[in-house]
Amino acid sequence: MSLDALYQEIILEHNRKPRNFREMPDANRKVEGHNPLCGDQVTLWLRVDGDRVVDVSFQGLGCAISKASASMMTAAVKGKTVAEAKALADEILAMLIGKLDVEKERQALGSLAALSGVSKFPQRVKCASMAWHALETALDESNPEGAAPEPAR
Amino acid sequence: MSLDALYQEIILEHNRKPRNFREMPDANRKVEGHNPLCGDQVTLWLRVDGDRVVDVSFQGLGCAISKASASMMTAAVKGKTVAEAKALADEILAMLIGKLDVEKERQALGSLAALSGVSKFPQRVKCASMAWHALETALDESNPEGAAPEPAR
Amino acid sequence: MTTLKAVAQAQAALASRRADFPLLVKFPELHYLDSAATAQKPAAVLDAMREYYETDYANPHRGAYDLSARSTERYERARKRVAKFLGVRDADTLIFTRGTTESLNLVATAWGRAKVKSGDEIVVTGMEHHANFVPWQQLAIAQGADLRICELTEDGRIDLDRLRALVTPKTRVVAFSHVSNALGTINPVRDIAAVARKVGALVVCDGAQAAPHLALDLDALGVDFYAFSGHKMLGPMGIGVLVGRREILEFMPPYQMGGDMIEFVYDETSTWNVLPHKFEAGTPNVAGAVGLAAACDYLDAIGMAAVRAHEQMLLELAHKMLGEIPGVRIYGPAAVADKSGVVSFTLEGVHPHDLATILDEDGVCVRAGHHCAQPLMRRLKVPATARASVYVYTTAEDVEALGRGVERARGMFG
Amino acid sequence: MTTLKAVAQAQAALASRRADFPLLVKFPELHYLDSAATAQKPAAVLDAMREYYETDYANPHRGAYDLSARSTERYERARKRVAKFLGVRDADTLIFTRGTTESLNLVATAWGRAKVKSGDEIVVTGMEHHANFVPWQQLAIAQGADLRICELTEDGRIDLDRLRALVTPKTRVVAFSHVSNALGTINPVRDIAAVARKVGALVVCDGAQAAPHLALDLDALGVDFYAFSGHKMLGPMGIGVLVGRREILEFMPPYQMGGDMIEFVYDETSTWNVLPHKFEAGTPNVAGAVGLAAACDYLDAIGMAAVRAHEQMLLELAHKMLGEIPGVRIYGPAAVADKSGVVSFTLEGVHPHDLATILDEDGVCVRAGHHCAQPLMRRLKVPATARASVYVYTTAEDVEALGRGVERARGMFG
Ligand SMILES: Cc1ncc(COP(=O)(O)O)c(C=O)c1O
Ligand SMILES: Cc1ncc(COP(=O)(O)O)c(C=O)c1O
Ligand code: FES
Ligand code: FES
Repeated sequence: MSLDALYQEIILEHNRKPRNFREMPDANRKVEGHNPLCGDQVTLWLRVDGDRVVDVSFQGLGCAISKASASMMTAAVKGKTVAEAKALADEILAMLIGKLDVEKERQALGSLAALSGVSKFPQRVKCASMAWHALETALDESNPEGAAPEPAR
Repeated sequence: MSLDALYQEIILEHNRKPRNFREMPDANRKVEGHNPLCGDQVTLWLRVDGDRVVDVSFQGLGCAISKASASMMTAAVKGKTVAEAKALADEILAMLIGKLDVEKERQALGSLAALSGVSKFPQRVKCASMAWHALETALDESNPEGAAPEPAR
Repeated sequence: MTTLKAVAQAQAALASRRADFPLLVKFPELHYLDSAATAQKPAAVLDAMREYYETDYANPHRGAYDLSARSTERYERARKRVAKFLGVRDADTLIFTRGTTESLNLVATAWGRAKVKSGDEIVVTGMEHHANFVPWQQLAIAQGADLRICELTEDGRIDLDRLRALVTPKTRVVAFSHVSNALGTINPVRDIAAVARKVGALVVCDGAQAAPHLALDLDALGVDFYAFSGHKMLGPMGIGVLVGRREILEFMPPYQMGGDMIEFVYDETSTWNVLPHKFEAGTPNVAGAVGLAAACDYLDAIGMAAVRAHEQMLLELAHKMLGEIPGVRIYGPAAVADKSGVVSFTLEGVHPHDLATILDEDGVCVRAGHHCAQPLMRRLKVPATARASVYVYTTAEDVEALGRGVERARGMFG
Repeated sequence: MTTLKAVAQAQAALASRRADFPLLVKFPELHYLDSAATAQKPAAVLDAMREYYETDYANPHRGAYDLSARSTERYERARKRVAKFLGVRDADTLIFTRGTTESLNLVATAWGRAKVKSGDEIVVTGMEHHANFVPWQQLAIAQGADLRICELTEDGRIDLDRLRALVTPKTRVVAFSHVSNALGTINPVRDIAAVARKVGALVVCDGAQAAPHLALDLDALGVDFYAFSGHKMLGPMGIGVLVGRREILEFMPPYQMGGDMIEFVYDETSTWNVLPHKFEAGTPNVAGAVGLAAACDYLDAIGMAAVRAHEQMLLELAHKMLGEIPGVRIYGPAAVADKSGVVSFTLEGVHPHDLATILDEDGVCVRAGHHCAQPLMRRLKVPATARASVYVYTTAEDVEALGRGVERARGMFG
């Protein structure tokens, strides 16, 4: 499997300059994700207003794949409705394990398609999925983990 | 290895009619021997008078080899001095693991030579040695096990 | 005609099957009748392990490279294969261990130390192998619990009436064997499990003698834990299985601690990995798992129904031949249909060890002794029995050689 | 001249040695640098196991027939062979286990639960593998004892001054590794043992990374327990060793219970078999022991001094190559003479897992992660490192490929 498919330029670029890489003091959702295979962790903050994700940010130590995936995720999700964000997470998680027809969806995926190379590296799938799993948890209203530990403010 | 060397007629005969197969109420030594490989056990009684073994008897459940060996042992040891009995036990235990020149000692061994076939059946050595180990314990004055639990009477 | 043809076909299949077992090919005059102690190995099992070592060998789970990923994949594929063989849908509840003994110790220690308290009761049966007896006995001693032993019927079955009387609301565990290694008795697992379940007791089943011989549908069996060894079912040494109910495994503390079974290790405390890893500390025996999976392939290719039919035919023959010899006494159920794999017997006037030695001269391998079931021997009031046991490669000729040998021993000692 | 000739001879020997390893022959473009996780197998080891399965296979200890006696003999011969390799004169104090993890859990459980009481202290070091850390941590929690962690020097050694300060008359155990799997540090076993012995503490040494690489004279090492795994020293998976001091093993309660380890099993209590059987419950992994003995033969034929010299040469090369790459940081002792087998490093700006993935494309297999040593990683203040590790079959070309790959990664991420 070609390394270039995994470390596409856009991935390396997001790794170098991750978007929304900051704490969010006024978040109303905060979730910790972690990758048991390596011990790396990500913290995800969301501000959800009504049915819309108005802000997303993250921090954490991890590999290029995990950092780029989290960064691209924040950029893609910001401004989406909760339902849209959930649907996107489903789609990307399917893509990461090779269960999505990337060619057919390339238009819709946009730059997120760059993450599809991960599906050929089973040991690295968890790296890319970590942030998206954290997003799912954060968006799940029934999940107490989703609530920010300190109320916003 | 030939079975006939193991189950010599004299062994089968001792198995059928073991000598000194009885309890001994007036014993002054009593020892339990056992074979951990099979769980079989032998009880050995001795009456030692001064430096002489004046009576020996045994009981127990065991295979033909163990029974014949015990029976032949009691017959051989009765009337011997403690020192003679100890020397004999040493000799027989060496013979059972093939560490004795049986041909050279055949005269001295007498019918006990029949036990030498056991040395070719490693799984059965413990059967034949059980009674002799018990004898050693019974003759070892320093060993508290040697003393009969109920004083002679 | 059709039956005759079927018999002829079965015989041809058996002849070609024996060719799969290198040791049996190397020693054609050997009558190996100790399969309950351990089974001989088909070349397919040995080949599978070698192929793994030569093609995909690395430490699984840990590497960040392809070879290690392949090793992981071999390991998890083996787990799924064995789970399928057993009728276990949730493969992550299948834990690879070293064997039945480790599997049962795992339960008695990790579950037992956490859940059994002073005054509780633990029920085992009078026919258990030491591996399913001593861990419970020692647990009872350590926790101040009461070990209760369910007595057997005259013909060596678990007495269900006595079991019902023995199991009380204080009973925390009922541990029993699916098939007795010393008698061959097939126990009514579902009935026993129902008795235990009624009082909320844990149901632990020792399947060491069942998994190799009977078609299993573990998910439907109603037990909480099921244990067996690979080496008794054509697999390699050093690998075994414990299947547990997920809810119980998830609550239980781990057994051994080390690599792979942790999530985070802090200086003062640690957290545990998910199933099955939580119970698989250290580098796993991937080669063993691969070999066991190959054994499952081999058995499924024969078909467990055919395995059973073949063994039933051999047991019928053994009961018949031995039954005709004066002085022979067979232990356990009289009806072969109630048994699996084993004929346990004594010959009057001949100690079982002498019998085994005499049989060995004719190449007939049987085990003599207490069969790691001293509590049962006391109940049978014999110090030992001789045991002949059969498997997929056993022939009628093997059983006939046994019969001839027992006759010969009778002659020698007569 | 003579040195050049010696080098040429060593190279020729290495080339022919690689031909002994079927996996390396099958994948000539592979640069396997993860031997600290597990070692590849020479054909001789695989052959020995197969030959045992095909010639002498039966359940040992139990059968009353010749095949079983042969199997027993193979097992006990393997025990003696491994004991000789280690410099252990009393072979019955060598217990076969599943691996290092089981060996250490055995000690922490069987010895620990009996001897460690509330208020006692247990000392481990900051560089331990989870297998020699978590069992002691959990023992401390269970018994109400105090786990004390000896901190390390800047260059990744056990700080003997701190150790002396940490060990008190309340210390019951000092557990440490002979060689660190994450740093390669060779620890001064005798000095550490002396500190422990002074206060009467049990000395437990994890030899998982030492037994494969260093000539051992265990009887002279001054430790009470020594543990290692077969699979890291060319042996098969599923077999390991625990060597213990006889007086301690004899007093200790057993660990697992079942067949072979008992003497008598009564309804209410049991008595135990003699050493080594008391600690080997259940059907032993004879094939694994036979394979491990064959591995000892293989290593002794090379000579452990030659093994060490070869590895030192490779470590020198690795330190030199990696040291020249900007942004590379090597952890552990700077002098190769103080290390064995392992180079642990990071490349600035590149996560070790990315590095490993990039190296893998060139067939360079290294491990990335916490190396089952999270407490150490916290102390090093890195989440992970990359680790390259060498063994008898590793070539200079393997190490050069590593250097090239790290350069390439630097370019990609630069
Ligand atoms: C130092 C050390 N201790 C213990 C272990 C655990 O060995 P195993 O996984 O073979 O039980 C390892 C290897 O993983 C090790 O390197
Ligand atoms: C019924 C039963 N339980 C447990 C065991 C123990 O199995 P192992 O020795 O493979 O751990 C055996 C076989 O020896 C057995 O027959
Ligand atoms: S390696 Fe840890 S998240 Fe990728
Ligand atoms: S078989 Fe038990 S003493 Fe011979």
